[in-house]
Amino acid sequence: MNYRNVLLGGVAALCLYGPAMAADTDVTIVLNEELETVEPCMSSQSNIGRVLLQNISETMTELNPEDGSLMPRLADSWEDRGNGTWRFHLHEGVTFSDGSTLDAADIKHSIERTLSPDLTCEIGAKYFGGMTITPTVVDDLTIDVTSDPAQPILPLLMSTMTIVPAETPMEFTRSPVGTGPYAMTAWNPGQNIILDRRDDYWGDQPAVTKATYLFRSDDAVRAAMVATGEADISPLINQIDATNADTDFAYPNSETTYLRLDSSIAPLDDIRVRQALNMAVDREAFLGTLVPEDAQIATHMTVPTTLGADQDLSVPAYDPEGAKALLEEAKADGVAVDTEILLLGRLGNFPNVTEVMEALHGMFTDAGFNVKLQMVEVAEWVKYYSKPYAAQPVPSMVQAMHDNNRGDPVFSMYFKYACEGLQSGICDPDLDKAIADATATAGDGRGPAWAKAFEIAHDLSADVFLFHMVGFSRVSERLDFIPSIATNSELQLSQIKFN
Amino acid sequence: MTETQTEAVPKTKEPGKFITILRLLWADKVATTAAIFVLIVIGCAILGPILLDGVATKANLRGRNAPPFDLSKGFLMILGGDQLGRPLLARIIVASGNTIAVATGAVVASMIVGSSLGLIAGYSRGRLGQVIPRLADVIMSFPSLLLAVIVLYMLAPSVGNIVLVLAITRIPIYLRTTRAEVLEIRERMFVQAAQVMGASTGRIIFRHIMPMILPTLLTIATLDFAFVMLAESSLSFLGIGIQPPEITWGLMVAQGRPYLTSAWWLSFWPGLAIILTTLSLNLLSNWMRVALDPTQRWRLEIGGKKNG
Amino acid sequence: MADRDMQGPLLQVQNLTVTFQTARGPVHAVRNVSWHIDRGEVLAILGESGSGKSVSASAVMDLIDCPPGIIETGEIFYQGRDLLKMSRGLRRTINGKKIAMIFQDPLAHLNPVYTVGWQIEEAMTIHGMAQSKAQAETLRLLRKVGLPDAEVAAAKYPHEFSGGQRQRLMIAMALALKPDVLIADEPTTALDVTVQAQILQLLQELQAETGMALLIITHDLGVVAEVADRVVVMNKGEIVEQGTAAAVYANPQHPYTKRLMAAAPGQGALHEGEQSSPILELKDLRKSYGAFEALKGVSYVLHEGETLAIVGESGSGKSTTARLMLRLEKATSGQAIYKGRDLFTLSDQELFRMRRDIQMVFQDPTQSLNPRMTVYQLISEAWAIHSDILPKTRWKSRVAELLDQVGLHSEHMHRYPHQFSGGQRQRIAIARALALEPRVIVCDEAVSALDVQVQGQVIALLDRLKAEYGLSYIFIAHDLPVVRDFADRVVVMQGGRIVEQGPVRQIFEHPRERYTRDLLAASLDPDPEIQARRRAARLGKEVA
Amino acid sequence: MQSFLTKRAISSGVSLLLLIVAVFFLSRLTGDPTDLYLPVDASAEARENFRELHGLNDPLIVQFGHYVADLVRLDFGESIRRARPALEVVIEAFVWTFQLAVITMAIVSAAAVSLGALAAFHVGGAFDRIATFFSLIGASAPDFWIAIVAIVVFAVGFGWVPTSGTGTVWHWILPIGVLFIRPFGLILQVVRGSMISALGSAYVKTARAKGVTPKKTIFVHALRNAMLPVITVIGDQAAALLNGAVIVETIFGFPGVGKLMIDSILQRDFSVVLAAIMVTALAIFLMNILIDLAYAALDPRIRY
Repeated sequence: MNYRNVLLGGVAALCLYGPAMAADTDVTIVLNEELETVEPCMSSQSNIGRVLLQNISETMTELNPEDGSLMPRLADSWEDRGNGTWRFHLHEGVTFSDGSTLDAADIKHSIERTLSPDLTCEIGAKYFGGMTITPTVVDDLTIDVTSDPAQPILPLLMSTMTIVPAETPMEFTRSPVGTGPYAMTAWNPGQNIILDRRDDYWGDQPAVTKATYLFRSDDAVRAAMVATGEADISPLINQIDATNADTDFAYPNSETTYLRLDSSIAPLDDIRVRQALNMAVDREAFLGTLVPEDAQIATHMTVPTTLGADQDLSVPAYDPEGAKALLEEAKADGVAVDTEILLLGRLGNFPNVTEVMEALHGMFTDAGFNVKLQMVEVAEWVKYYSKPYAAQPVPSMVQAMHDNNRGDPVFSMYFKYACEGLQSGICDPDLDKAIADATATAGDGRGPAWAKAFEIAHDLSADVFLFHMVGFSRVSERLDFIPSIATNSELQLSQIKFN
Repeated sequence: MTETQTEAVPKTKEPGKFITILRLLWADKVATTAAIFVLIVIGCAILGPILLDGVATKANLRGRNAPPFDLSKGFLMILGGDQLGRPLLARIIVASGNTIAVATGAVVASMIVGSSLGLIAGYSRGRLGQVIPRLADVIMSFPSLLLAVIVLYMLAPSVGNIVLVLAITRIPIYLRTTRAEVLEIRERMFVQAAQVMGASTGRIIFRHIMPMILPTLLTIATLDFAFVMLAESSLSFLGIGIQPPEITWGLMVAQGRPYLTSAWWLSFWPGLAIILTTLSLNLLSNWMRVALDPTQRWRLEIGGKKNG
Repeated sequence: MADRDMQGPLLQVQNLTVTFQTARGPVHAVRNVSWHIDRGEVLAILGESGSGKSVSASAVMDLIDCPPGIIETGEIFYQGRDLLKMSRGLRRTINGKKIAMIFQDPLAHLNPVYTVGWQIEEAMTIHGMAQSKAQAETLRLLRKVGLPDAEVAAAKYPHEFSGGQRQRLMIAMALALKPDVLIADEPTTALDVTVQAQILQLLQELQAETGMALLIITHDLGVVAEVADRVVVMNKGEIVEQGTAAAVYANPQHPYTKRLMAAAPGQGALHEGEQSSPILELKDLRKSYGAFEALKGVSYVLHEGETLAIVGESGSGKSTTARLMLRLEKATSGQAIYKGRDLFTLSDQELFRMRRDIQMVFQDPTQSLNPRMTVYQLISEAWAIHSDILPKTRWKSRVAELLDQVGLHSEHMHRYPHQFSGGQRQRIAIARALALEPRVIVCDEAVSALDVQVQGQVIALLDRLKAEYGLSYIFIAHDLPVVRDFADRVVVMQGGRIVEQGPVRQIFEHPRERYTRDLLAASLDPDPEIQARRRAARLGKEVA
Repeated sequence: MQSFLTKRAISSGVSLLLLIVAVFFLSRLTGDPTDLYLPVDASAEARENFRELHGLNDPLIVQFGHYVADLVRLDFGESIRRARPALEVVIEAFVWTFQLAVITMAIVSAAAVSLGALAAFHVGGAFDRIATFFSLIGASAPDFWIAIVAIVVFAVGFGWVPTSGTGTVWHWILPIGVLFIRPFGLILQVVRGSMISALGSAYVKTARAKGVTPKKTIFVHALRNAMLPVITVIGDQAAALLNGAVIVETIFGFPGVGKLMIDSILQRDFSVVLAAIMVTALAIFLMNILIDLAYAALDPRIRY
């Protein structure tokens, strides 16, 4: 026995380890950021969602990304019992990956846990702010959920609520247990997360037996990994790298980019100035250049598949001369149109954001505005974007990207347009009323109610809307999987088939 | 050398300092080329922003990523267009202004502060001599990225503040070098000779010690110049450096990086500018190390023909 | 072995010309140099710095680097074969084995990071000796060159030995393979006189034992007188004279040799100083570095207008007294009374004024002159510091005057120190000291680094200035013949104490203390005959 | 030796303490993690609740007091983002960084020292010029640029190595290759300079007079003497690597402490930042001791 043999043997073993063990039904998915936690109540964060949502942790209801309708998942059915109370009937025979059976107590615990102040779960903070939710167990398979104030879309909200066993402690878990078709079998922080298919899943057996998640923050690397066979799916690649029609798919990602105008400060308090800003932007020029060709020019805060957002509104045509004329007019009325306006961009917000902002800066300047561009990281950006503003009040246009993949504008409109909305740059009584009305409206009237709110915001030129964005995924040719709007927040392994 | 010294002082007239330096430079052709390149860059840095600023910032989205070596779009597009259709050549020239300003500012500031502290630390035998090196240790182990975030968050990501960040992180280099040299030089005989004459501390430091350290500091500064340019570029890559609409070479490389496979010229030309400039500075610094050292200088003085 | 005599000398250098590329163009380091050496013979190459005396030896050992050195012409025959035509590999088998070399400054020439045992062993193992045998041989050699405790010594590093011991180590290493020729390049320079005598004696003994040829390269006439059979005198790269040591000394032919012999110190008239009033008085001066006592109570008096020499070997504390007096270091205790004031208790303000009165000339002008200042700046700095001495408008003319006084030209004012020779630099240093118009000048080994002739000139200059300005000197030196020629009174120091002090004639002709007598006996006389007599006396004593 | 270690520990301890104080207070100037942690739509109550939960409402000095009190009990605090002990997170990452640093420095040192020594032996020769030129070019290129080009060429183009990640020895080749370039050029230059002066020294002359072969003269007599300044530079470079190679770690998806540090800084996860600084500072302190020991081992004149 000599050292050299041992050493060579070791090296050989190391080389063989890894790629050689992959089976035909295994997939490798490369995400853009490492998961900081694997806590189900955090799965509204896109990367946590892509691993956990509906793979490990399921929800009572599920949103159909194609038509915005609501589908049953853990709950077979639900009904409105008035006064803000909804009753959910659970599917029978569902088991958690730890072997226990799903019952109403688990749902109750999950809701309480998600909304607990001791945990600061993102799902709680993001979807259930400003309301009180009270779960009441009726029997093992029936639960009443009451909200105050009443929520016409409570079943929709429940499509975000991940369900964990009643035994889950009130702290972030490192070994998530859920009812989904997969269970987490390994988590090597910094390296990978491995999910294995459960044999005792209550629903249909999916094709994928094992999924390995890797994390690479560099766009080009993620794209290259699918090309070299090191990964099968990269849910997010840069549009620049999406060059292979066979593997690269564009999908609307429910994100809307816009410039939030602060209309409380001169000269942005003048509607003509805001209109002029809208006219100064040559939106067409971006498409197919800095912004993917499949992106849509936005007229609303939410994507067209959202309730009430399917109506025909339009953005003003590109008209720098018209913008100048409007400015002159405002100037004649004593509006300080020469004031420097801060154009604030958020670094890394979407691919090419810096270039887009540079181009916008150029367009505004061409139309006669005095605009100063500043690109900042998120911590500073928030100081300008969200109330209470930590930054000095200056006339500003804050670039932002809003994501509403829940199908209902309620998640957007209050925050962005109500006087009290945290990111609202406008305060208009009519608009406030329209939002409040629509929020409280249930049933068929809800769509037209939102459409009205959209229209008021549009007529006020409250923002400079840019695009409903698309994302790009690269999927290995050995898989039968087409990314959809849902890919932005989840990646259901059960939807992946093999060619 | 002592073997060949003669008692008689050579009668030849010594040429002026500047001429001597030029002659020494000419003896090293590689260094001469490097010096000329650096001069061109400095020229661009001073004149570029004045002459070309308008051209370099004029976006043309429909003509983006225009390939290089195509003269039909005008001379400025010879290196191609960038992701907004702006001529790369013009942008590189304009960006040299900020790039050189950042590098020069950071190097000069850190050299002045660092070497002053180093002088004090090296010359004072009291508590300061103990405390200042600790300060250097603290700066050395303070994560430079955190420093960048602190400064850029509290102030703004402007050229001046980038200079501040980079200057602070480079202070220890000068501090440590100066201190080590002072510790050695202050024991030299000619310093004692000055003491015997009654020279004040200030005089000893500025007339006797400083001129001895200066060549070493200049050599380090030249190398550091290159380092700072690369560091600035890395900050841009990580998104905590200079931000548009300001431009630097580092930022251009960082912004062009995603296009590496589709439009290589976006990051290649500014990258080349960085490489050539740092390379020139490194070569110049190598030359300076020889030219400033009397025991090495003969290599240049005799070796014009064979000893580049 | 037998056929060597037929082929001529053991080692012969013929018509050797070596050129070095320098900043000022090519310089002929040696030109047409020829010499030879035989078994059992001691040949000395005598020359001043810059004479090229070491170059031919370097050529023999293949130590000339190319560039900057080029051997242009010549042959070097060793046992009839031309070394210069051999391959480098072949020459390596001769180096160390057949021809070995030792150098000046053994500390620098021994590798600091290996034990001396390893280094001596290596000299043998590279020429094929087995490790175990080389180890035993190393211990034998160490004993042979007189190092006590050979096993312990072999495991030590060069810096743990004294200067004399290190030269013994070098000799042990060189003699490891019993070479035919040993080249000793300034083997005793910078060693104390008593140690020098021991090393030379060791070399002579070893030569007598092995019958090797010994080539000594030196600038010291005393060394030539002590050991050489024949001498080659070199000047400016050429041989000016050669012959037996006695003949060359007694009857030099070439003008250069004549000048050289005449400049040898220790031959002039002794000063007969008359007593004047004291100007500076040291009282019970003590200095400790931690537990080590460098000065153990030193007291002496300097009188107005006299030259007081302080002699002693390294470590005797002779320089420390001067450094304390000038407040370059702090005395542990004691007083230095100058004009009735204790120098050690002066305030900064008073000290500043006192600086004008007491100046210093250091040993090595290369280091004591700031290399980045011109002569003008160096000298006028005195007036920049003490602005009341001279208005700025007169600086230039005064610098010219001072340069003139120390024997330099006023047009040298704008040159830098490195453009001058060693002697000229020391003159600049003297001019700088004079610029403050001092009363006392401390000369710390001020002429030790200079060549004999230059030494004589500088001493003469100092003597003249003393008369012109009414100066007093404290002259610190280890070189007794120079002291003999220059001093009025002498203080002999050893181990931080004064052994003996008195007028120069008393110390040199009637030394009272044994240490003084040993010191004088170890000092070499340039006359081979005198050295031969002393040698005989020594041998006689040993026999007795 | 013992007193030397004590002295070093005290002075490093003082520096570390100053560093912690500086980082603690300065980093809080960069804003509140609340805004970054919670979604922008989070209500004011949720924000307040979060601040209360993580003690962010206390005055800074009180927060610092708590931190130090915990630190004394070796509790480095909890990572806000990861809901795990900060030290655990840091150690996990540091192991990777440590391996990367050690392997890279071993390769760099071996290559730079041997090639630098050879370059010094024939100053101005072809080998010297080529080595100098390429080491300079390598040291002049932005490393993220090199990294991406390396991936495009070697992983995607030739398919010789994986693009990124960890797992097999092949995964290490690109990151190490990219990290190699800059220290290699720097150390090579130092080795070269130091060797030139060592080869010109008196003891080398002695060795030549003894008949020692050129190879042995370079690698036995001169190199060991020339190593002291080289070791200093190697130490500096190793320290830089131990602090994390942010760019390489980011691009190659290497879960090291550099990436962790930048992420935590951007997310204002202060406990992790502080723990990372302390862990790396300790590692660098230990490494400096090793370097001092190496000095002593190489040069018998140095004793502590």
